[in-house]
Amino acid sequence: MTAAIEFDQVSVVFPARERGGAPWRAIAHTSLSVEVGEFVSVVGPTGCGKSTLLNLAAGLLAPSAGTVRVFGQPLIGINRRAGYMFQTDALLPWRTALDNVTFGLELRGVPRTEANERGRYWLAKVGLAHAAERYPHQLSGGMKKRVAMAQTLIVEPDILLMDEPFSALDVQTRQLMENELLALWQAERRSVLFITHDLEEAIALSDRVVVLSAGPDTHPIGEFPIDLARPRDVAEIRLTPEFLGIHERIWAVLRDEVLKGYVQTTT
Amino acid sequence: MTAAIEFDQVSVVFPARERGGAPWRAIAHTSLSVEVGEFVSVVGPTGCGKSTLLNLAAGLLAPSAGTVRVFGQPLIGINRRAGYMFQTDALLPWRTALDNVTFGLELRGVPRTEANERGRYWLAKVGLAHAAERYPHQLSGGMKKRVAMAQTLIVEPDILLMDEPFSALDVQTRQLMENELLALWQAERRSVLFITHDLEEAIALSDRVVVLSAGPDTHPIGEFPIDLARPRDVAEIRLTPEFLGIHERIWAVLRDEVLKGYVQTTT
Amino acid sequence: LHAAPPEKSKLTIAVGGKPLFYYLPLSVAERQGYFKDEGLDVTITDFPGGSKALQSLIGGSADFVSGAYEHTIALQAKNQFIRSVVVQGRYAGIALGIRKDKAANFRSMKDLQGMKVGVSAPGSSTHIFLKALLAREGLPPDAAAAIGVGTGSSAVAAVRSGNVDAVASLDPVTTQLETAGDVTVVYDTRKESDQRALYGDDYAAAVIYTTEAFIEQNPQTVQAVVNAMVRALRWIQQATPDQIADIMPKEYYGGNEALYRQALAKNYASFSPDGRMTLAAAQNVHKVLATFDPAVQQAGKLDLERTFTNRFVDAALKKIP
Amino acid sequence: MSKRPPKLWPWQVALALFVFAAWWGLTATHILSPFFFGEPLVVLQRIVQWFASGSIWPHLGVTLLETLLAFVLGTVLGVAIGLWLALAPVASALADPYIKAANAMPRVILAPIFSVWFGLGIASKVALGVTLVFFIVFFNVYQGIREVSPVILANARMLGANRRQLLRHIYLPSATAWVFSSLHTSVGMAFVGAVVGEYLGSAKGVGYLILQAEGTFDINSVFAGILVLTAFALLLDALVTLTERRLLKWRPPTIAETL
Amino acid sequence: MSKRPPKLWPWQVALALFVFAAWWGLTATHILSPFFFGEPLVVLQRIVQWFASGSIWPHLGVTLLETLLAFVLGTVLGVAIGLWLALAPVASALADPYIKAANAMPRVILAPIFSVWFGLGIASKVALGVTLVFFIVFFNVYQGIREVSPVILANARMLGANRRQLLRHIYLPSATAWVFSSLHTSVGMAFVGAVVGEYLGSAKGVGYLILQAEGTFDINSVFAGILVLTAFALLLDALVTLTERRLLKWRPPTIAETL
Ligand SMILES: Nc1ncnc2c1ncn2[C@@H]1O[C@H](COP(=O)(O)OP(=O)(O)OP(=O)(O)O)[C@@H](O)[C@H]1O
Ligand SMILES: Nc1ncnc2c1ncn2[C@@H]1O[C@H](COP(=O)(O)OP(=O)(O)OP(=O)(O)O)[C@@H](O)[C@H]1O
Ligand SMILES: [Mg+2]
Ligand SMILES: [Mg+2]
Repeated sequence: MTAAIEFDQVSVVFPARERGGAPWRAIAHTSLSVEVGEFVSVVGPTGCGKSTLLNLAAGLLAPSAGTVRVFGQPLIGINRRAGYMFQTDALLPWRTALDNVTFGLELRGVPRTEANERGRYWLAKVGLAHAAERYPHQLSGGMKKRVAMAQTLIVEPDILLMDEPFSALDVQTRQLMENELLALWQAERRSVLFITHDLEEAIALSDRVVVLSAGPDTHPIGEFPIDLARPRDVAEIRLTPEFLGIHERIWAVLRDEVLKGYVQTTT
Repeated sequence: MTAAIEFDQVSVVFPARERGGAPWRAIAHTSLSVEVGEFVSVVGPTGCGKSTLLNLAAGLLAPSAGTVRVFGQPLIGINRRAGYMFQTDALLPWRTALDNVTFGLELRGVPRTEANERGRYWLAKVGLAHAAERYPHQLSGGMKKRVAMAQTLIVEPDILLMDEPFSALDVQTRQLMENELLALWQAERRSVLFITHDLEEAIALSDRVVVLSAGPDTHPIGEFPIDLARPRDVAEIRLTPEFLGIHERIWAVLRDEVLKGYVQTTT
Repeated sequence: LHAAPPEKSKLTIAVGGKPLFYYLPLSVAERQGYFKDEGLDVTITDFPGGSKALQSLIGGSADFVSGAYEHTIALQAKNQFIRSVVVQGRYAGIALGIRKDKAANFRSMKDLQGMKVGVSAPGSSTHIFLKALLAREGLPPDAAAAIGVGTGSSAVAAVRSGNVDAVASLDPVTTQLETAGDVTVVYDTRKESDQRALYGDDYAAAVIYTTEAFIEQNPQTVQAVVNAMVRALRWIQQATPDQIADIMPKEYYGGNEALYRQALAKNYASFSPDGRMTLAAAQNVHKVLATFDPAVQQAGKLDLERTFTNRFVDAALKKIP
Repeated sequence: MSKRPPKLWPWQVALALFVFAAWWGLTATHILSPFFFGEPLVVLQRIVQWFASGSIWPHLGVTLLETLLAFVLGTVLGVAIGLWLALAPVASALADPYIKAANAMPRVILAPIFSVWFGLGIASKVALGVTLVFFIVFFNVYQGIREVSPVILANARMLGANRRQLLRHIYLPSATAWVFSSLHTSVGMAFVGAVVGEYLGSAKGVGYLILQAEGTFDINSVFAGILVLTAFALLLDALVTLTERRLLKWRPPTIAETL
Repeated sequence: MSKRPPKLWPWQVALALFVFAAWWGLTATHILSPFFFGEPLVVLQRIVQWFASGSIWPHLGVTLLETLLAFVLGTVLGVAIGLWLALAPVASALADPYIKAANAMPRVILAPIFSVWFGLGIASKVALGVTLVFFIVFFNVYQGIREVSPVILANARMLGANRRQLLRHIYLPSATAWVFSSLHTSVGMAFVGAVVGEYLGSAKGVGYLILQAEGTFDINSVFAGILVLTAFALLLDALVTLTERRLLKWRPPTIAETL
């Protein structure tokens, strides 16, 4: 079976903008794949290259070396099969929350009334039914994230790329959202590449957790299959002993890496 | 003793921009104070009005009713005694990481060489010595947050206003930063008003945790003094039984509130 | 010649269309170095029209204007006192050309009614010429629509593109249009007969004028300028058109020297032989203006003697044979 | 927050009256020559006369028509070509020196060529106005497109926007502030184009009136013409501002509004 | 990423040659009348002559001086007043209609008044150029300041920036893209101002040369003058671009560079 996304010996080098500056090899010789219907999380120290990896998968950034394949086809230009929830704020400032959510539908030519109906349904799902008419600058940080989530999910892409989608949410809201995401994923077995700095979240959601090394020359230093039963409730599963066991094993690898990165950059 | 910051029956109403729209009372009749040398955390459901509260304390937003006092004086215009680390990205895009960190020093007329020296020291402290010459658009989300933290702390303000400063960092880096912040705070007994959606973080760092109700008409619904011994190590303290006890008590209040907010906004 | 040094040796002379034959004596004086001989350092500033040149004099940025005598009368009607000090041209040198395809049906000046006629600019001497023609036929001054078309290629363009039916133009536009066969000239004040028929026996076209105040304060300077101009006029009288063309800057030929020489020959007769002005000429000009200019009509009786002086010319002629 | 700035129009009227009084005072006392600066009272009288007799309308109509056409055409061309070149890097690099050269060309000199191509009627004035408006709009659209937030653009592309949709939903809204900034300058330039065009050769229009008045040293009519034109320019500008407000109602209040 | 666009200058040269050839072909075959459109070969010859004999330099020098002065003065005034009004809402609201009125005024008509105030020398041409450049820069600076990110501004204020420091460290860098966009238009306008000023009355300068050439149907010299001016305008624009690149080196690559 071909993978939904496959990184094949991929490297990314950011050229130095100043003359004389050294180029920065953010990612080096990374091979990684997300099978169809698989939920893969990526964790790693801050600044290691997780977002860069997602940009590659989205086709927004071309690798300096290696190939990215989507459903077996080498990716050239934008990845039309994927939905991408960005780490930074990417809402259209000239559209209200509702219009932001329905934007993807509008692009697909869905009639206005139907789009609005589905948009309102999604806004309610992310707990923002009351803020439909507000513009992004009138929303709080967490509200913007939730609008962005609805915006990405409403078009039901085959591949979901999510960059720290829940980091601005309080624990309770976050768990609601996580369950929402899992339900959606499970219903249609979409493929998900999920970035988080919260290891518990990664384990609770994923089929597999990939740990990246600290930069530069970031590459995977561990892959951990998560064989917890599905369907899961993200709040409950955290309390099971299997969960804690997996957590400990991954944490051992990850902690060292974070500290290594920190020491490396401080000296 | 006068408080460092005192909110006295403060309300904030955002006027409707559209004619016919209803105004939104984000904060209603809130009284709250941060004593000199005190570390107060504010938790609450996403979108409840935490950032709005901080904007009030910074003097960037004038309350619709009530008064904000800083060291006993009613606050008019900007709060010159405070440093503010924003929730959103607020780095100057035309300055490198180092120049961003030293910006406050430059404004105060600190000579270039001294400023750079102190800037590099701070960059190293937040683990970014290697990225001194990068511009903000070349930094990852977590790196930008750390630069912003160094930028705020380097000028050593009497009052620290921090809006989810560590939410974009992995657990390990986050703990390093938290300890850094505690050390700094303890050395000079600055007053801190700290916003987070991570209750554990709030407890580990603070003298007092304030829980806000869900919006609209947000107001404090609980204040919990944290009488854990100082100095603390944020990683270790989480494992003590006192910590867990406090956590449980606050969590009971907070969880209900988040769910309430969620239900309220969905229906 | 150097009776007394001029009060002001750095002078600006404004002119609306320096390369026009209308103002040729000024260029002769400049090219022959006559101003320098008088101890003057003259800057000749070129404007796109005579009225602009006049404005610069009133505004005080120019000391003299090489322009149409009509202005001295029109301005007296507005209480501005300027005086002609030397005459350059006796004839207006303006011709009325009818576009080829309209010429066949053009029987008399009455046919001008309802036509679109190009003039260099509204209010300029070409416009005055048109109004005078109309007035002579008993037509109101706006019987034909005057369209400002400039003094150069734009005038030619206006005719060729069919935007005007006729054009009242100066040389070299007239010669250009005539030789290229664009127009038929139906009235030509470069010829003495047409000139006299329209304007009367004596006339004054291009002159050098300045303000009364300037004359009062700088008589020696005025004398020096007039000396140079009279010398130029005398030189023109004894030179052939070709000799004159030879001393002109090459740029004036506009890339077609033959045409230039041909046009110059046509205009040769219009230059004043001695620079003198007569009261009869002044009255003629006034009479023409009064037929259509409301400001002149309203002003009633004007003191024409105050619009010119021969004092300097006469002094110059004493020294220059 | 909700404090409104104090009512300004009484001050503006006062300022206008003051300017007018100063003008009157300076010319009446001949500190400024009335020959050049006119007599304000006569100027007003002239304006009243023009409108009372209706004699101004044919001229004003022509000038306004030219201005509007130049404004609309120049803006449409500027936006279209600005968009095209900003989004087609090779074409842009190729065209760059030519656009800049055309921009630097003193267009007024080409008036004869314009009148060959477009005649002496409305078209040649519109053409002149278009060349003035076009470049102002063009450069701002071009820069505005390049200022589009890369993240928002990437987001729209990921959501499936094709080139046309990007244009409609991202580039245009995002460049709106740039376009309107240029439109404010353009309103003025469109009038300048029309009037200078008339000035260089025409049989009708306010520019023609002014030129004729200048030819007969009737400076009062010149000022009257300028004032009438200016009033209409303010009207057109107010329309632009109104449209701008409507299109940009999504924006956070600007600094000026919050300070 | 690091793919460079293909070398463009051969194409640009080819395009230039093509345009030239087309011009030559059309005029040589009299499809375009050489009387209005000149003969390209003669035009080139004229340019070579001018530079070989050096006769162009006094004229070119004057025109360039006027242009540079108008450009610099207009820009400085535009930036200064733009900053001031953008940051002083009351003054801005008060001045608004007057600025717009002044912008809409057909300045060319005021040329006689300029020559009263500034004489017939360089100053009056500079004044005309300044009035053209000023408004373009002004409107863009004004809008650019209003576009400053409120968060970045708040951050700087919290870090202790006073008004002057905000100007220096926030407003100016953040409005840079806006300023430069207007400067590209302004380069052209400064030249237009100088040449039109000369055209309306002067004793020297390329505009004067062109006026004389037009008066004598020497269309080839007209084109030669235009070409020479254009070449220098491109030079000045290149300087602007260079400065822009240096000042904006902090920016992420634009869309055009990444596509
Ligand atoms: N355009 C660029 N030019 C140069 N370096 C860059 C650029 N973009 C990213 N980098 C560098 O590449 C590295 C990886 O960045 P990336 O954004 O992928 O990190 P990340 O893993 O997403 O971090 P975080 O968890 O903080 O979001 C960082 O060191 C960053 O500075
Ligand atoms: N300018 C504004 N106009 C209208 N409503 C606003 C405006 N700014 C904020 N709000 C509303 O005020 C409420 C509180 O916003 P605030 O940013 O303070 O939330 P928060 O507690 O910081 O949330 P988060 O944890 O998601 O950052 C939200 O409902 C938001 O929509
Ligand atoms: Mg990232
Ligand atoms: Mg917030």
